[in-house]
Amino acid sequence: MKHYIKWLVTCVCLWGVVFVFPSAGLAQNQVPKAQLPVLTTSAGQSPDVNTVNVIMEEAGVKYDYCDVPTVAMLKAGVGLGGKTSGEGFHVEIHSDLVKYPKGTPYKSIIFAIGASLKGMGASGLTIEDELKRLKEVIDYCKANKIFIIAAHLGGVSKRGAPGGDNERMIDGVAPFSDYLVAVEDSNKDGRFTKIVAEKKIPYTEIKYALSLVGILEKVFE
Amino acid sequence: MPIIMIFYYVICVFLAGMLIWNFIREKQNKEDMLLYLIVLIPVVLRIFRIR
Amino acid sequence: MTLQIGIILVVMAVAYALAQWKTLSVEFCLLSSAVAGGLTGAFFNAPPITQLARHLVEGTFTYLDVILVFTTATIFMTIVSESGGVNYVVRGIIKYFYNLRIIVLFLLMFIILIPGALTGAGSVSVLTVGAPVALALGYLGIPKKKVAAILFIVAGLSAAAPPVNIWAMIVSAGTAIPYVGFELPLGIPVLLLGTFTVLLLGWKREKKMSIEDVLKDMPQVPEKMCWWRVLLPFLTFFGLVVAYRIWPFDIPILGLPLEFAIAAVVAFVVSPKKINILVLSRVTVKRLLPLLATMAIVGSLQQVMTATGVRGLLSYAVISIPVVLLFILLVFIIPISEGVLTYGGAAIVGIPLIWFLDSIGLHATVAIAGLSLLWPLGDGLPPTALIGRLSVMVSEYKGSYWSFLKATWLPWIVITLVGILMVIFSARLEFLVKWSM
Amino acid sequence: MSREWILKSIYIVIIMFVIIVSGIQFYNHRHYDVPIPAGPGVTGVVKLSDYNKNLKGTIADTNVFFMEGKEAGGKVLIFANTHSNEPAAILTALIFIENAVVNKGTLIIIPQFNNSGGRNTKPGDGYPLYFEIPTEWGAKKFRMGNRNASPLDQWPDPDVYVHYPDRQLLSYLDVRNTNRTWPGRAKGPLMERVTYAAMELMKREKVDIAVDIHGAETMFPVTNCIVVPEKAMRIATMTSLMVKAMEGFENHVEPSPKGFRGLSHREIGDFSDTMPFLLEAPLPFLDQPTGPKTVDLLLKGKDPFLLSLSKQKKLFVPYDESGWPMEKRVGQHCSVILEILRQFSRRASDRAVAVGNVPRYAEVVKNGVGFYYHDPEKAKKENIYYN
Repeated sequence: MKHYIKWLVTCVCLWGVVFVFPSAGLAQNQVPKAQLPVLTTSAGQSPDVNTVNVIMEEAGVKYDYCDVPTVAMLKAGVGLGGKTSGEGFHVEIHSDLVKYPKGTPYKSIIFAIGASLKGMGASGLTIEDELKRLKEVIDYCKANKIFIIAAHLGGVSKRGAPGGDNERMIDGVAPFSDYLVAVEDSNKDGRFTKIVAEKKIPYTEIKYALSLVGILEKVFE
Repeated sequence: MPIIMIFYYVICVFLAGMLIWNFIREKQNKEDMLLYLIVLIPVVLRIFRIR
Repeated sequence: MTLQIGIILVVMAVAYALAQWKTLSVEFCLLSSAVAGGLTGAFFNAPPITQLARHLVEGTFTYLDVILVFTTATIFMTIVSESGGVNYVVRGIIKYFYNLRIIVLFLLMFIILIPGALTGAGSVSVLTVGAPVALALGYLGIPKKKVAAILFIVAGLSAAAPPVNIWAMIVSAGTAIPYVGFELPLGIPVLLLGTFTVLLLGWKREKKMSIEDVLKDMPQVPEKMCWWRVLLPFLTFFGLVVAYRIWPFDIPILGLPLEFAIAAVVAFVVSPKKINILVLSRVTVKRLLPLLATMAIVGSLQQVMTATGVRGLLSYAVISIPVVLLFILLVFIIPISEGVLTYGGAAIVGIPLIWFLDSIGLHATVAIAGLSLLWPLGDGLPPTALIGRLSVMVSEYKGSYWSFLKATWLPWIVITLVGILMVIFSARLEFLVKWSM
Repeated sequence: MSREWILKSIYIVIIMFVIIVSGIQFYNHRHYDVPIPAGPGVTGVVKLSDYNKNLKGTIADTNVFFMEGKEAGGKVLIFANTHSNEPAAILTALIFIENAVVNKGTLIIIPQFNNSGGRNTKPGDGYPLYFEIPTEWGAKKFRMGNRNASPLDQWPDPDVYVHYPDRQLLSYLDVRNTNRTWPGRAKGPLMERVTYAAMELMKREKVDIAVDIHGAETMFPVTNCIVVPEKAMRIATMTSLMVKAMEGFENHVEPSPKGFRGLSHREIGDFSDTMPFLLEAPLPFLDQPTGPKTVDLLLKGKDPFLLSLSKQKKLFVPYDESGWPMEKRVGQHCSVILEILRQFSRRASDRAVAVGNVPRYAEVVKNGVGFYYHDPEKAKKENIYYN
């Protein structure tokens, strides 16, 4: 009996984390709406993109994923032009192919911001390569009205001194996003608050990365 | 015990023998006398399968 | 706590200095330091006094396998030497290549590089092939001081050379990095630096003798000695080492001491001269005593330093140095850590250092390769001076140890520069790792 | 007696004294067994050698506790002390063995995976031989062990270890490291036999999840995390998100590198249908730059040098004056394991595993680890197992 009570409490708490905490943030800041199909990707090749993917699954949002997509792949739309995973290169296609057949242009893209020297090394990229690639992808998205969501979920470990790898990734993506989400720990110095104020970007700050589940459910409702 | 390991104990016994022989023969050098025994410590404990 | 550890460190240093002042041997100085450090630590209950004997004894096990390698390798080589094999080889090299200096120097360099490269121990190089190579270099008109210097530097490089580099293995195992991709980052610098060293120190012929005079001057070899009698024991040893690489899952692990022991038995059997193996072994162990005792006592010292926190304090001091200064100080830190603790230095300084360097974007494998060019230099530094002392011993150089060490200054600086630059530019040299795999 | 022999006799007496004193301590340490009272969930105890007869009669053979639930479901293997110098592992395993009630599925627990390594300490590293965990009925004494097996049980080492079957070269030390010898061989070196037996166990018992519990230095980038291959990534990520949100502690996910062979999180996934998870909790005791290697450091994880390095941002975990006490490490392991089981069960309801009566992080931190251990004196003799 004790066991079941414990789980009941756990489930109630989980519900609170997923739905109530983010809603508190949203009271001041309405969640914008984005459309499918959506591509998830990394800005800096840290494992945080796995977190975004898992959150997408939890939120029940179908997505395609590529850690290092090029403009050509983005142009190819859903299915990413039939590319398959290889060394230092990952592709997953989960989009609803009935609703969005292969080749359908993406309407949204989610960047998980966070630099990992190891991750970039595994993909054969330097920081400069990664920033150049991101700029090209972002330029394409802007030109083709693809909705850009940027998420910084790594907290303090994915922040650093000005000019550091993580900060350059933030500069490369966050100011160009159409919607920015960051966990509380990532924004301790107000870095993201400043960016969104300057650029007038809708912003949600969450206590835990898990809260992104509820947000993404709303964004892609 | 695997046969290779037995050979290692034989090597240890051989080394211990040489150290003891040298220790007994050493007449002059007081430092060397002690050094033979110090080197002997791990060899003896290994031979007796203590460490 | 820093004060407590500081006191222990001072007591250890004073004990070492006092022992040295009393003109005790290096081994006794190290032992005094370990015991004094342990007793002072016990005063602070770190470690408890009841555990002190156990710590001192446990430490002696740190390098037990190295002790066995030293013993069996030296007995093996002494048998080959006693049988006349060493003189036979040297005579052959001089006879055929005396006037082709570059070839002879290259040949001798490779002869020193191979045993150390295969076993990971430069001392094995000196112990197995050091004597004949020293003789040959002597006949080429190179003074003993420079012969000892060549042996020391090239034997050190042999330990760093692939396929087996013990420093790299200790750091790889400690930092959870596979021991792969080291062939080119280690092989290329070792070959270049080895060539540079033998040419620099060995090119000048300081004493000119005609080949006839040299051959007349050389010790005679037993009549029945022939090439297969020399070659067979070495082929047995290298055959066993290589066999495990080729068929690792079909043959049992023999380990270096047994491989040397088997080769020694072969050398004994094929020797044209009757050898009293027991007396030979006893004399060899007597000759090796300073080295064996150093290995046992350095283990104890390392254990006491860890149990008392001294090791941690030193490690902390190194890690706390700002990056730029660290790169400069590595030039001293790495060889000194080896000089004091032999392989222990790789664990204490190497492991946290590599994690740190990795976190600032340097390439771990290349950085380990760069550092492991510096570690063997420490094998010439007191108190332990493992390879340095052996090099002086087999080359029969009678001058002071420092005068020998001074003769190594230029290769020392060049090796240091190459090592440090490899660490600093490790990320750009990553291709060497990729090409190795 | 000549002067020479008087001196020699003095030397002999000193050395004999040192050998005997330390020899007795080494012998007692190697032969000390930790009593484990089997809890209500334990339904059977077998030996690892039942899965590889080549382990029979060797010191590497070890107990395997089976805890079968009332309802059929999935199977989970938890193994601790792969590295016996990372003791939060065995402490966590014992909490499960002594307390867990399995409602669905089966738990299989090996508390002392590298039994040879658990009876040996690391020369040169100044470990204490034992540590004690305070409980309500007195102190429970454990052996401090080593990362690698004892050379008394596996000797010699090769000059370089060639990993089976990939032929990747590893350090010579790793031939005795049961987190480098996976997947192992039936008749290979002793530690390969141990990992082979565990692979056999997972295959024969159709184990769904394997959890390998470890501890790691605070200066090691792969610490305070769950290391998983791709096939276990989703469950690990959800686990990490959940424990952060629900229980307030960090435990990030690290991908298992494909190019590094012999590790449980790589080989178990590649050579069986089981999903491996390797748990790392910070273990300041193992860091190089620490003060004396005392029991206190092992249990409390407080160290001034690490604190200073933390301020210099040179550690990979948050570290303050409170250190990293054992309760936090064990509590983390308990919670992470329970959460992995829950996440797995959500995804594969037919193979679900439901476990009760195991404390979570906050409870272990509040009550201490010893709170969950039972007095072997009061347990039935036939219910006590020695490891």
